[in-house]
Amino acid sequence: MSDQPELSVLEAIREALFEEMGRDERVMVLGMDVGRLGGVFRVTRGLMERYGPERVVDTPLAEGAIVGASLGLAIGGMVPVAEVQFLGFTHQAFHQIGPQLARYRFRSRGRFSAQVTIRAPFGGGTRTPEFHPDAIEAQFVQAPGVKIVCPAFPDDAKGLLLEAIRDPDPVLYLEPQRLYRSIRGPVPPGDHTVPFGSSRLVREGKDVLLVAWSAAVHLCLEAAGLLAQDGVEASVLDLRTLVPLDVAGLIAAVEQSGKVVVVHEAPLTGGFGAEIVATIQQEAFGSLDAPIRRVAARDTPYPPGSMEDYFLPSVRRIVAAARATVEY
Amino acid sequence: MSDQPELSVLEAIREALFEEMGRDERVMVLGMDVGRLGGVFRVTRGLMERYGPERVVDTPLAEGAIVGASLGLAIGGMVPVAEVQFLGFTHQAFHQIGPQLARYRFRSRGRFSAQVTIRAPFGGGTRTPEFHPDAIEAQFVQAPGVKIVCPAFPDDAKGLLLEAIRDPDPVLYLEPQRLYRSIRGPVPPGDHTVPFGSSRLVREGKDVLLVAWSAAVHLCLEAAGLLAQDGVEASVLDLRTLVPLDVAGLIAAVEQSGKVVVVHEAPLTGGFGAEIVATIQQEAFGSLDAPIRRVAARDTPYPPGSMEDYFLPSVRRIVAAARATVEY
Amino acid sequence: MIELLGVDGTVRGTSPMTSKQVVDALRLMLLSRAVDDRLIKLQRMGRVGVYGPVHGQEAAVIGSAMALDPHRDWIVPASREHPAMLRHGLPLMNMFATYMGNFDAAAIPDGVRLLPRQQAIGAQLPHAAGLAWALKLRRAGGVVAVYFGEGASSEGDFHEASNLAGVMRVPLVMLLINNHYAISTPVHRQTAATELAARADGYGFPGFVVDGNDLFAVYATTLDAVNRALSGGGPTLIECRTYRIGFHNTSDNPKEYRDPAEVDEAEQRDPIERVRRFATREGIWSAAIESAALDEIRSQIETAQRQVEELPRPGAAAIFEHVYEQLSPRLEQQKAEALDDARPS
Amino acid sequence: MIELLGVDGTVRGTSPMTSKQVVDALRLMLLSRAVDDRLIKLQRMGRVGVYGPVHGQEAAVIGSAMALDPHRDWIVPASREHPAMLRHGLPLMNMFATYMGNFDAAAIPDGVRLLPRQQAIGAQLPHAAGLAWALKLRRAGGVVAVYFGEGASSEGDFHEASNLAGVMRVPLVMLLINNHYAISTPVHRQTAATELAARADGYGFPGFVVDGNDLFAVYATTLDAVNRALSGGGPTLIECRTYRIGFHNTSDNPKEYRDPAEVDEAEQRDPIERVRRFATREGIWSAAIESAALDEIRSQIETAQRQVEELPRPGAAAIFEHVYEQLSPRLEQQKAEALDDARPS
Ligand SMILES: Cc1ncc(C[n+]2csc(CCOP(=O)(O)OP(=O)(O)O)c2C)c(N)n1
Ligand SMILES: Cc1ncc(C[n+]2csc(CCOP(=O)(O)OP(=O)(O)O)c2C)c(N)n1
Ligand SMILES: [Mg+2]
Ligand SMILES: [Mg+2]
Repeated sequence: MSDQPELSVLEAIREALFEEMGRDERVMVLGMDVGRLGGVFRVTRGLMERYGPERVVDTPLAEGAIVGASLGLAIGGMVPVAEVQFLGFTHQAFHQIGPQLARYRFRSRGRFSAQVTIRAPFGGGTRTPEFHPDAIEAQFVQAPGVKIVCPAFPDDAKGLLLEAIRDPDPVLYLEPQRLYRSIRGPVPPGDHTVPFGSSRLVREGKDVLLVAWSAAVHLCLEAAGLLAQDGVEASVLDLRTLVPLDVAGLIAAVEQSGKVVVVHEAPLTGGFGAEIVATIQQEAFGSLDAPIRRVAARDTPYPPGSMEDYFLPSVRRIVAAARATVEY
Repeated sequence: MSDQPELSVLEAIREALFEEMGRDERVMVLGMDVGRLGGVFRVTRGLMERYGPERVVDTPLAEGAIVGASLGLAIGGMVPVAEVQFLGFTHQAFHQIGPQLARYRFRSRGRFSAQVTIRAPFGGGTRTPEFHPDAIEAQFVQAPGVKIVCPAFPDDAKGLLLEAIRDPDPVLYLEPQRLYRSIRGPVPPGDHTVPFGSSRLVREGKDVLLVAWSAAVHLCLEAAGLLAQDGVEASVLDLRTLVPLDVAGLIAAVEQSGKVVVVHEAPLTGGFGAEIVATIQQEAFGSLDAPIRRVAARDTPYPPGSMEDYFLPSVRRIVAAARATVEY
Repeated sequence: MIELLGVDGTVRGTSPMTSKQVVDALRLMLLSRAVDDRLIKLQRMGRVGVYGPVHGQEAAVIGSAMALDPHRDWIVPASREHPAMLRHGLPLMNMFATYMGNFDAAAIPDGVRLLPRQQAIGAQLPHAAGLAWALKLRRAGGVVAVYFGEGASSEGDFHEASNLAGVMRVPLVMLLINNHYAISTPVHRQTAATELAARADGYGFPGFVVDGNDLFAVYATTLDAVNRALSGGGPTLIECRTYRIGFHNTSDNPKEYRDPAEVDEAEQRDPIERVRRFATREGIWSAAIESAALDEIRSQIETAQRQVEELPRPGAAAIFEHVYEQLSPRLEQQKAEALDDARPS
Repeated sequence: MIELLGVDGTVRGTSPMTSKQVVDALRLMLLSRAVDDRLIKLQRMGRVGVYGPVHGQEAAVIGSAMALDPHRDWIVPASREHPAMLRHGLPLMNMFATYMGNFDAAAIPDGVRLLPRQQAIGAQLPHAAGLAWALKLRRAGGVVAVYFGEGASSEGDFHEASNLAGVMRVPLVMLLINNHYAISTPVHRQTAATELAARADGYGFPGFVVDGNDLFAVYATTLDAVNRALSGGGPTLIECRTYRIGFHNTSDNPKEYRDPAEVDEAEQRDPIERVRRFATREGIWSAAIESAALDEIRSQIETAQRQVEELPRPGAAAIFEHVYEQLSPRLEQQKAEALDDARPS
């Protein structure tokens, strides 16, 4: 462990791209500003110099075409890793994701598959303008055929991205922009994959379970630290992938305490937290000792960056919800 | 009651359009084929003859422009009622709905509002091709600012549409295509509105509550009929609007029996049923005597019409889920 | 507007097609019309869901397809181009299976360079641009021919795909089948442009308008575009001006929105009749040849239809196949429930 | 390309603007540049989130805005057109509030015919088409001027809006500000078209390319378009060829992707300098006038900035305002929680 290099989330993603483009010459990267500039966050910096402008491509400003062409590229034998500049702009490509990319294997009865990864940064906490922080992952859950992946740590960022690129089905790979450079951690060098549908218990505690994904995992860890000071021991479960969902891992974690708080950055109503609650109460009804609380963003449009703290879930709200749940 | 004319759902919608265009000259209807043809389902038949081609407009084939222009029309003082030919094709306009229409009041701090109604037929049961039956209502729930309305009966079809057109905020008005002509019922003539956020208990029974919206309400009623033959008394709650959600009405109905089945035509995972479950278990945890079961479509793409019965929720599955819940 | 074959069957200059090609095209046109008739009949009998006929557009669809090499080029169809798909290698049985609701039997067979029909208007255009891009990147040779209607040309997908194809200079032939209607909407309500082909200019590649009822003009213009694409010249937009003589599909009744005189006039420019006249004059076609061809077509159709009818219908399990390469545990569970459910009680 | 005012400040023919207009334009251009400087400075101090300067594009933005009547016409901006918004009636304080994160104070005041800035590239184009359509339907008079970049011209929204505007023949002036870059992407990677204005042809209305660094050419071409629209002639597309001299925004560093020589060259064609030369030669401008103007601008900016700084910052309740006209019970509950939450513990 200790001899693994420490990387940021951003570096881990970049390393995965560098390695996989080296390993598989069908892999290509496309998107706005990903080439010469290396992307607005510089995630793809250096890729174009290394692999050339045929495989690292600056596209016109058209999200629908980026996704739609990626499907065609995959049918033609390439393995596209498309970047959408911010998840909020997948709205512009929505009709090419759920109804096209996700259904092409089904529609063609397996003749064609869409081995396409869409990378997109998302999430709040960086005071970025409208659309840029939108956490709209739940809107893709109703598009069967696509997988939804959301790492929260550097090692998972690498392992899940390599898994995504190799997955024969389309994957939405969501990058926690507030964590890009703010956390570092050991990342296994070389080939390292993390299977989809396996959650990760990142902290163990007997009193209450906090369930989250992406950047919210770190809010939960912080909350768990505060709760521990008061003698409340919280587990934190990082789902890592929403589709497929690790139902078995989730239920096993729930059964430890029978008390659950779900945390996400998207607005409360209709967020993926609702699915987590519905799944738990169906599969572990007998183990539940308190209602499952959800700590989420408010049911409003995303406000200007300077006001996002009023909107987003906070450590304080998580702590309060966990206490109320434990004391129920 | 008995002197109210019996109309089909389709006729009730048409009546509302005729009346409101007569009442308010700012109201206009736009969409593909809505004018000369009267729409692919003939919902708008006769409107163009009556109100002229300036107020009833056949547009080019571009859903994004239909919705985006409707926002501009509203800002300019018109009250557009836009038809999207099938809800599945709102995918093409997705970036103009959640991020634009829904947020314009917020973004402009109330200077501009988007008094726009988007009508779209949806739902299965008519053996229609891909996209045409897609029940993607849940994808709009994470777009705060828009309201989601889904009538299941002729009187509500009229009353909710009039309410939608007059609502100063954008409304997605979802029409149950399989009910268009298959059910009839009394419809109050003249001005008749149904407030949003008020659910309707369409059948009362003490043993179990079936919660649904749109066409699935009728599946529940059929199931309740069958259950009654076996001595199981089911209530059926028609939510009528998903956003705003009638939480108080929902909880009151849940508390009658403490046993709940939620039914919807959209795929299970991440459907609006999850939100219903999450809300109930939060607000009525103590009253629940059994896990809430969800009966929904499968987590697959919509299959060809000839195979939709394998995909959709069926009366049989609802009956089975209700029995299992009662016997829990 | 490029025109070569007159309504009277005379050709301007020499025929761009060999005699064999002309005869092949004519047979395919007749097959197309016979398929229209059969599928409309089956729909009326409740054995087909919805069907949209090719009637009137045969020259545009077949003339362009014949300029392609099925072993080298790809076709990305919209939904009214099954004669092109058949010519490119789709078995007639698979085509019948498409409309008769047997989706497994409808699949594009391995090796056939065709994408499935597209029900979302215009959505196939970015796919085609991407596929052509892949051919270029892999130096695979070949071009992609993508079909779409004048209605589709109003969608954002058309624009984004065209512009991307121009920038990447991909081997793409864009076949805009302007049949003057999108359901009930006439082309003059679809756009104020006098020529849709003029849009190519705004994407940096050539555009042409051809008489889409003229087999030779369509064929020759497409062949030029294919050759340009093969030699690295990038995309071409070809607007084929034709007319949808039939209804939009079997749920439609065009009398509700268009003047029958317009249809009568279009019938005068029937794309099959002109080829028949040309071929007859050339001595490569006759009433006797046609009658034999029609017999053969009828039997082909009978066989295809029977084959589909004899197939087992896919069951509940089929909807869980090809969702992902592998089912998740949740989908496995749903599949088990569905199989249980589908069992007679 | 339409050109009237040379780099040396000489005009081809007579000036299309009155002396007063020229002086007003020059003041606005100087204000724009001073605002750029101030907001960049405030961003560096952490008091502004992100700012995208107008630097280099002043003639395109201001020349077009000056052809509009604020009491009659509407402006639908993208995000780099605040000088046009100011000229159209947006108070400078509201503009500062936009960037300093006070969204309530940033709102477009009642009566000012402006839509808010748009962060989703291209999304404002269908809104503009719809608004122009409403003006036509209500016989309100006036036109809508919509701004967008050459990057935005690749989005589906551009296409769908243009085509709809053409069909409905709405009073719309489409101002395509081709500043040669979309973040790092140069226009030759954005499109293979040699002229973006050529796209107008494909929508059935006229398109023009103008030297976007030429105040007079932009003004005169826009005025023609406004008059055409007012007299029922429908939309016009105007491609203003200019150059983004500054960075894309304060998070960007153009040295990473473009040759400084290119920028030096663009500086030679500075849009302000030519107007200054012209006005000086005409005797309506001098160093003394400029220095007084700059003093006045500085004090305007000081005032606006101070006004914003003195405003109370919106609190938690503000995010629940203007979601809907009326809050649902669920939102009421969330609001109560949020207010509770925002209280110091
Ligand atoms: C995105 C989308 N919007 C609407 C429809 C409904 N629809 C089906 S066919 C059609 C008209 C298509 O016209 P055109 O592109 O000219 O093709 P044609 O039918 O004439 O072959 C429409 C609007 C659809 N299938 N997809
Ligand atoms: C739909 C969408 N995609 C991507 C972005 C990210 N983005 C912000 S500005 C910009 C470039 C815009 O270029 P252009 O339209 O030429 O305007 P300019 O910045 O040059 O004024 C991009 C890609 C966005 N804001 N919206
Ligand atoms: Mg057509
Ligand atoms: Mg630009």
